[in-house]
Amino acid sequence: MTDPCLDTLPKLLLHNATRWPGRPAMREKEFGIWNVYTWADYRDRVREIALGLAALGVRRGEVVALLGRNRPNWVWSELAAQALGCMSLGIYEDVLPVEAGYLVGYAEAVAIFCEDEEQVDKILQLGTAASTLRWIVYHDDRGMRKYTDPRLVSWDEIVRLGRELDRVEPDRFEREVAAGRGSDVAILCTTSGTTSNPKLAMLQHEPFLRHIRAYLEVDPRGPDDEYVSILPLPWIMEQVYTVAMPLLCGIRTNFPESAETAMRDLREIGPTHILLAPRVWEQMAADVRARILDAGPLTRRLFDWAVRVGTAAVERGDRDRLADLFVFGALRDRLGFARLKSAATGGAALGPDTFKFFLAMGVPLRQLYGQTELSGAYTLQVHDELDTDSSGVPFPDTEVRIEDPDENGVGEIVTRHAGMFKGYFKNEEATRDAFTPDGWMRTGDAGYFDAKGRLIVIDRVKDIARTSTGVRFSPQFIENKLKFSPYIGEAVVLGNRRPYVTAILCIRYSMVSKWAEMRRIGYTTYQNLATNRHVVDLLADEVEKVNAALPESQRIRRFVVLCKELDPDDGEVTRTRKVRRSVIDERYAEIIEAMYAGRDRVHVDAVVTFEDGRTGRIDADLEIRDTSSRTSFARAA
Amino acid sequence: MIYRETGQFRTSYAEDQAIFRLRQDKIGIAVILAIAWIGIPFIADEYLLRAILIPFLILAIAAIGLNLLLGYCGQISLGTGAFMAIGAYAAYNLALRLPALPLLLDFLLAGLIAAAVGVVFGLPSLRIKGLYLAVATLAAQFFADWAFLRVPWFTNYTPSGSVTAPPLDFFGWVADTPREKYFVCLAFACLTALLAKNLVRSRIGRCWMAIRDMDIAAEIIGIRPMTAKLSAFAVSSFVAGGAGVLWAFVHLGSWEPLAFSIDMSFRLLFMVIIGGMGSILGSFLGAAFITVLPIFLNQVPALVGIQLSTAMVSHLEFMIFGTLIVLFLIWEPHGLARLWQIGKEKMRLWPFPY
Amino acid sequence: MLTTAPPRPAQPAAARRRRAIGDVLLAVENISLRFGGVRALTDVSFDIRKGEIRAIIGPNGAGKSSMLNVINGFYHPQEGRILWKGRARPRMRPHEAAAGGIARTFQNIALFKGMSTLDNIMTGRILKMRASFIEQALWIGRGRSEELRERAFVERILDFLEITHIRHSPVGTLPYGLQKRVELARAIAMEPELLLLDEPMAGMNLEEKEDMCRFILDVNEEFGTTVALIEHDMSVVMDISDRVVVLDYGKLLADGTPDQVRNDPAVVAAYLGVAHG
Amino acid sequence: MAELGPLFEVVLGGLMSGVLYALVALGFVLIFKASGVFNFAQGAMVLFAALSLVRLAEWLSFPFAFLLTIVIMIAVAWTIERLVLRPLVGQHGLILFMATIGVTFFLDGFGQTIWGSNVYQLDLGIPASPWFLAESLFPGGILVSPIDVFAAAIAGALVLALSIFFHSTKIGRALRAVADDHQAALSVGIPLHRIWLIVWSTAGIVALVAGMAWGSKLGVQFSLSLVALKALPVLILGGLTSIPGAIVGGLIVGAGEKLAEFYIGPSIGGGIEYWFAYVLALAILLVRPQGLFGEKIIERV
Repeated sequence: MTDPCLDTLPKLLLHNATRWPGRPAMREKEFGIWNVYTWADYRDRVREIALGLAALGVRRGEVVALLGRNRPNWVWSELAAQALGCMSLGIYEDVLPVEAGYLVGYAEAVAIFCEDEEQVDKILQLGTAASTLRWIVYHDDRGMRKYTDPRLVSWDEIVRLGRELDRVEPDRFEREVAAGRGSDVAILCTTSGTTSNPKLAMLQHEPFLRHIRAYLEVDPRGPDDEYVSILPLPWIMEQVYTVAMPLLCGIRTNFPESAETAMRDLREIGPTHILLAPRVWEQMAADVRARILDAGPLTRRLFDWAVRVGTAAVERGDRDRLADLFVFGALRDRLGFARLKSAATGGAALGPDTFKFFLAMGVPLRQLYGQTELSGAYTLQVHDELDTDSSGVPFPDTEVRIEDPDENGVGEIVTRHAGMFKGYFKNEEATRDAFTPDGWMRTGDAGYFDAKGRLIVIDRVKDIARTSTGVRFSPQFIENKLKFSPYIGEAVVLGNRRPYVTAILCIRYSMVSKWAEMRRIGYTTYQNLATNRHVVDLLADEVEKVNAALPESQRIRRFVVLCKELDPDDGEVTRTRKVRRSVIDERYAEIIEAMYAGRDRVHVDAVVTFEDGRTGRIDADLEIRDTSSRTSFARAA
Repeated sequence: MIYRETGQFRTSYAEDQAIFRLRQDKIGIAVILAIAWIGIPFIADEYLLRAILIPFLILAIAAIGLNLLLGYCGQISLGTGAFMAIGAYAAYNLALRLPALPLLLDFLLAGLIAAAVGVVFGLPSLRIKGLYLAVATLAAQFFADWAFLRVPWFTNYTPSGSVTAPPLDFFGWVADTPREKYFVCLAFACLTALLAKNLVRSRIGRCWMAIRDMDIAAEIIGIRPMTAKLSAFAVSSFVAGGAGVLWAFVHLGSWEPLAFSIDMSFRLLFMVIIGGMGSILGSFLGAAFITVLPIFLNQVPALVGIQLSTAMVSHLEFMIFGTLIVLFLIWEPHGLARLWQIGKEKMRLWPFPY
Repeated sequence: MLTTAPPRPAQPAAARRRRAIGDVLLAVENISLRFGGVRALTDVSFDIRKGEIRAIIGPNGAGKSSMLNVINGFYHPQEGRILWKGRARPRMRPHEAAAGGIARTFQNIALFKGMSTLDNIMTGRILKMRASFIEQALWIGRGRSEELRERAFVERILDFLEITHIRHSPVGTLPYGLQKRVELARAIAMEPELLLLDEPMAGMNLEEKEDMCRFILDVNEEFGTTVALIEHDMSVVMDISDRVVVLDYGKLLADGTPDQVRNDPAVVAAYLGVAHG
Repeated sequence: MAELGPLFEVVLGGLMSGVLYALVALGFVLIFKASGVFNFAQGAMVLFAALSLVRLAEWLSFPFAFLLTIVIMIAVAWTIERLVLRPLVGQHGLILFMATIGVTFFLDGFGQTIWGSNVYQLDLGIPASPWFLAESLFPGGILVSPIDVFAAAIAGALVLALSIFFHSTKIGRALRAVADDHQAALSVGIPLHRIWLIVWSTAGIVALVAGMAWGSKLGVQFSLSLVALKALPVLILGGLTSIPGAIVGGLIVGAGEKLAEFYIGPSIGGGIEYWFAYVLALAILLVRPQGLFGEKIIERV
């Protein structure tokens, strides 16, 4: 079992700092170069901030919130709070003030670390909603001169307080860390559930770490490996990859300079391990194909040949040496994947076509599956077995069961492992509902085990749709297929309790605008492009391609191209871009009715939220198109 | 294809400001230096050394000198041949009249004298620009031609005006075989390239490029146009003077003023334009091209069987140079260096186009 | 959500004024400037105080740019003088004005097309570099240390103006808005006491204008740089400037706070184009 | 009075050769005034024209050879405009200047490839023996070669024709507009490329005339193209954009050179006429950067 004195994250930090003081733990690209922080630096920064918080009167068991983009000081602040026995609460950086207000109020956070003026602005707007907040610590002091709120504390100020306290009580930090117990709650992690207000899952130190150790058994990594942190830190999987794993195995974490230069910075590092969301993989695949489209004819033909040969090889379970030598070797280097040992995708299902595309390219991609409440992922595809549609095999410490399976074994997935969450913060009732009577956690996903014992996740249980004619289909599965097309940015498949399957599509603006320019099609705004007849024709062809790969009964009969993007600020998708079907059904009911009423036009009047939270309106006439299978269905019916 | 840049990150500004940042480039330059220092001397025969490599290296040095002035500072000069002549005769007279001085000191002083003269002829560039400046540098060319022909003191009163260089002994080591002369030239070429590259990427280089791109904008950020232009003239003439010394002492052995006539100035101008204005590598590429072309013109027709008289070859040479100048100015004003850069960029990006 | 959000109103100048305005930094006394027969400026006098944002406005051809060129040393006035920190300034060349702490940007961008963004801004640092010729040639001593020190300084400015992502791209390929920002970065890199901006927001869209306003305000607040800017967009002038000079046909029409100037009848007449006498 | 004789003779000789420089300089001014291009290849055109005329005159009657050479020069002008200038419209002056250096070398090589490169005598039927003027004033009179007088006459006629052409005709005004800004002229609808063709052809003909004058004086040989280099100081003195300036500049250089050679030359080794013109031009440049007659270059900031 784990060494008793290493049962909390801060203790691991101290242990590593003594074991590898000079070895680099983190790097951040800032001002044009990569600044290196060794394990000793990591510990010293955490020590200063922890003692600073203590000097400010933050006590054990209170909640400290963190709001900002992925930077080393984010992780230091988290560890500092945990060192004092507090609970850390990560808030997504692009959150609207009202959402931040709810989280801080609900969690009764006493202190919050804000990255810069923009985040401080959001908190100061809350007024009474954030009454429990005693301190607001800001890191970047640019433009802070004009704020006079007494709760504001600059980063240098808190460090000064920390150093002062360190002088007065030299052993205070070690004492606080030692006081920490494995059972203390370390992290309050927001569940990216698709319901309205997110719940906070309580993750305790020791169980959380024990589960991550199991993860490392299945997907090992060491102190010489490199990881680049791209996905938002409040997400459970980023907490696992960027906070927990380095403490356990010493892997080095690298923070890019900015969101725009993230992929370029990733290439400079050449990571051995990365974790990206399906949306990022899909965008990258579309970007690769778009740039190849612009390359010379010879390169294009060579690339198409390589993809064809590579995909065929992947289906056979191995890799094509020749394609690798001529094309994919160079391609991996250009994307920064040359040194990848294992790349993970999680948070939502990744379409099999995108999956095969990257496997063919030689990227060791593996699907994860898990929930926030279960300390993140708990199933992973086995490395050497190349399968593109399963979520792999459960970890050694995890048991997975299918609850009341139907005729072909499909039912709700329930899971249990020792590293589970303690429950939802201040929400006993929700905690009880989450568990089955015998203590297994309901995941709310439908799936089944295939012959080789691999878990196949189909869709959310309540999203498994059944048409009025009894045809069962998974909207997410079809949506992923639609999103593989470079021109479709987002798709919502409908059909539950309806006669047939239909879809609402959103164009992928970057690709479609380039496609329009190449054909001299004039357009002005997103809305103007999305409602253009030629664009709708283009998407019609894409839908036909997807329909060809679907069983007859599940084919999309009718679709419409929406005049705006689905956006988290409008609540239509979660922060990690998972579709909120209830919101879509309610907000675009008019469109759905029009489609099923057989009309070919519909007027839509949608509300749009801008970056700073103020709203505007869009109204447009949308064309509803039939696909070829619609006519055949009509004939059959 | 060969460029694998994944995993090359820099943790300090020193690394980021290095001349060769990419590992592949570091390997590339190491290989080139190895070939130059170890490979060529032992496999190249005497003809190759004497007829191609030594003139190429010396002309490359002179081309770097002109490139600093024309490519980096934007001041045209048709008088580089004159500054080479001044360097050569200054070194000759120093060696003759002050034999105590070590040869290297003669080279250095010769370069400084050429630099001083360069500044004098650079003075007009302060008030006049572009084309008028070309005239001022032409004046230098004709003045030097005349001086070394008509003022016997320079040529130590020899009747024909031709003089012979003293033996090349650098502190005892005498370079007389073609291979040793090759090493001397190579050493100076590498040194000049390094110094020029360092100048160009530090303050003075940026001042020159500012003057070249937009002298009004340069003035408002504190650059004194006078010092910037004169420093460019001085450095350019110093390097040209040094090249002149090498051309006379190492390549020719004995020479008369005609060796540094206006033809030399035009050939250097071609090297900089075809090679690539504003690029140290361009100076080497240009020098190689202009040195090899005439030899190529002599050999190839013979192989193909057409017998060309030497006069015809020189006419052809003129025509080809003329055509190439026009072609490069239209098609790629930054010359071979830019083509090299585009090729390298393609290799770094393949299979992507951008 | 839509990409172009409606503009957020910048806080009114008075409310955000944190930095105290000091005494007179530059005084322009009875300046008259003529090109042959053309009378560009006639008897113009006004002053610019330390730490303030001074706007110079007026219809086209009112002599605004000429005024800037006189302060900057490009044009030498026939009459009148300029006092810099109280002392009369001799006939100054632009590079002497630069050394004296006056930086400027141009209406139509004056960038070095042959260089990258980083090199352009590093060129702004040459007054701060003392390395001798030999040190630069051999890349030793100050030749090397100054390069690295200035590179770090310039990186802070790149971060300050949020143009770190175009650090190595040649300026010729940048869009108009970014080129303006690089020129501003180069001027700031000189750590000037007085920054002359010649229509910094000309030809910019709404979002770029808002960014540029923010940057000018930040430069004034964070570095304490006095700013004199020529601008046509009245809403910008009224928002960010402390005092305004109005020129018309080369003569001083009005001088005062934005509100005073806004309701000054002479200014309204000049702008609404009432026929002149 | 007597010792003034040689002075007059030297000055008159200088003025005469100055006229020949002016003839070459005219070609430069013509092209610069109309297209803003400092045509370094003017010297090569002079050589090429003279060479063509001489060689053609060998097996054709002289007037016919003269006409054919004019046609050839127009063809040369057309090629230069079409292949070199059109792609470089709007480029920086330095780039165009270097392009003309390329053209110079091409013309030299091409000319000598076709017409051979040895020296040919050009006989224009002008009596070779020198005339003697004003014997009464000076003993033995002043020696003047008829060729110089002939050249001076032609130069005078050409200057008159060109200045009228530039100032009063429609095309002349268009030429001046073109010189200021290629793109602006194009946008206004001035047929830039046709205008350039006219200008370069005229310059070709001026080059022919200059070639004839020089050829008959020195013989047609390669060094003729180096004469062009001597025309540069003339341009500097006269200013790049004024035709009268070219003539006056030529005269000053011609006279100055001969005087300097005559008086200062012997004391410092002789042959200074080669560079004296440049030093003279530079001295004036430092005082008046735009030359004696050129327009003041105003740098609009």
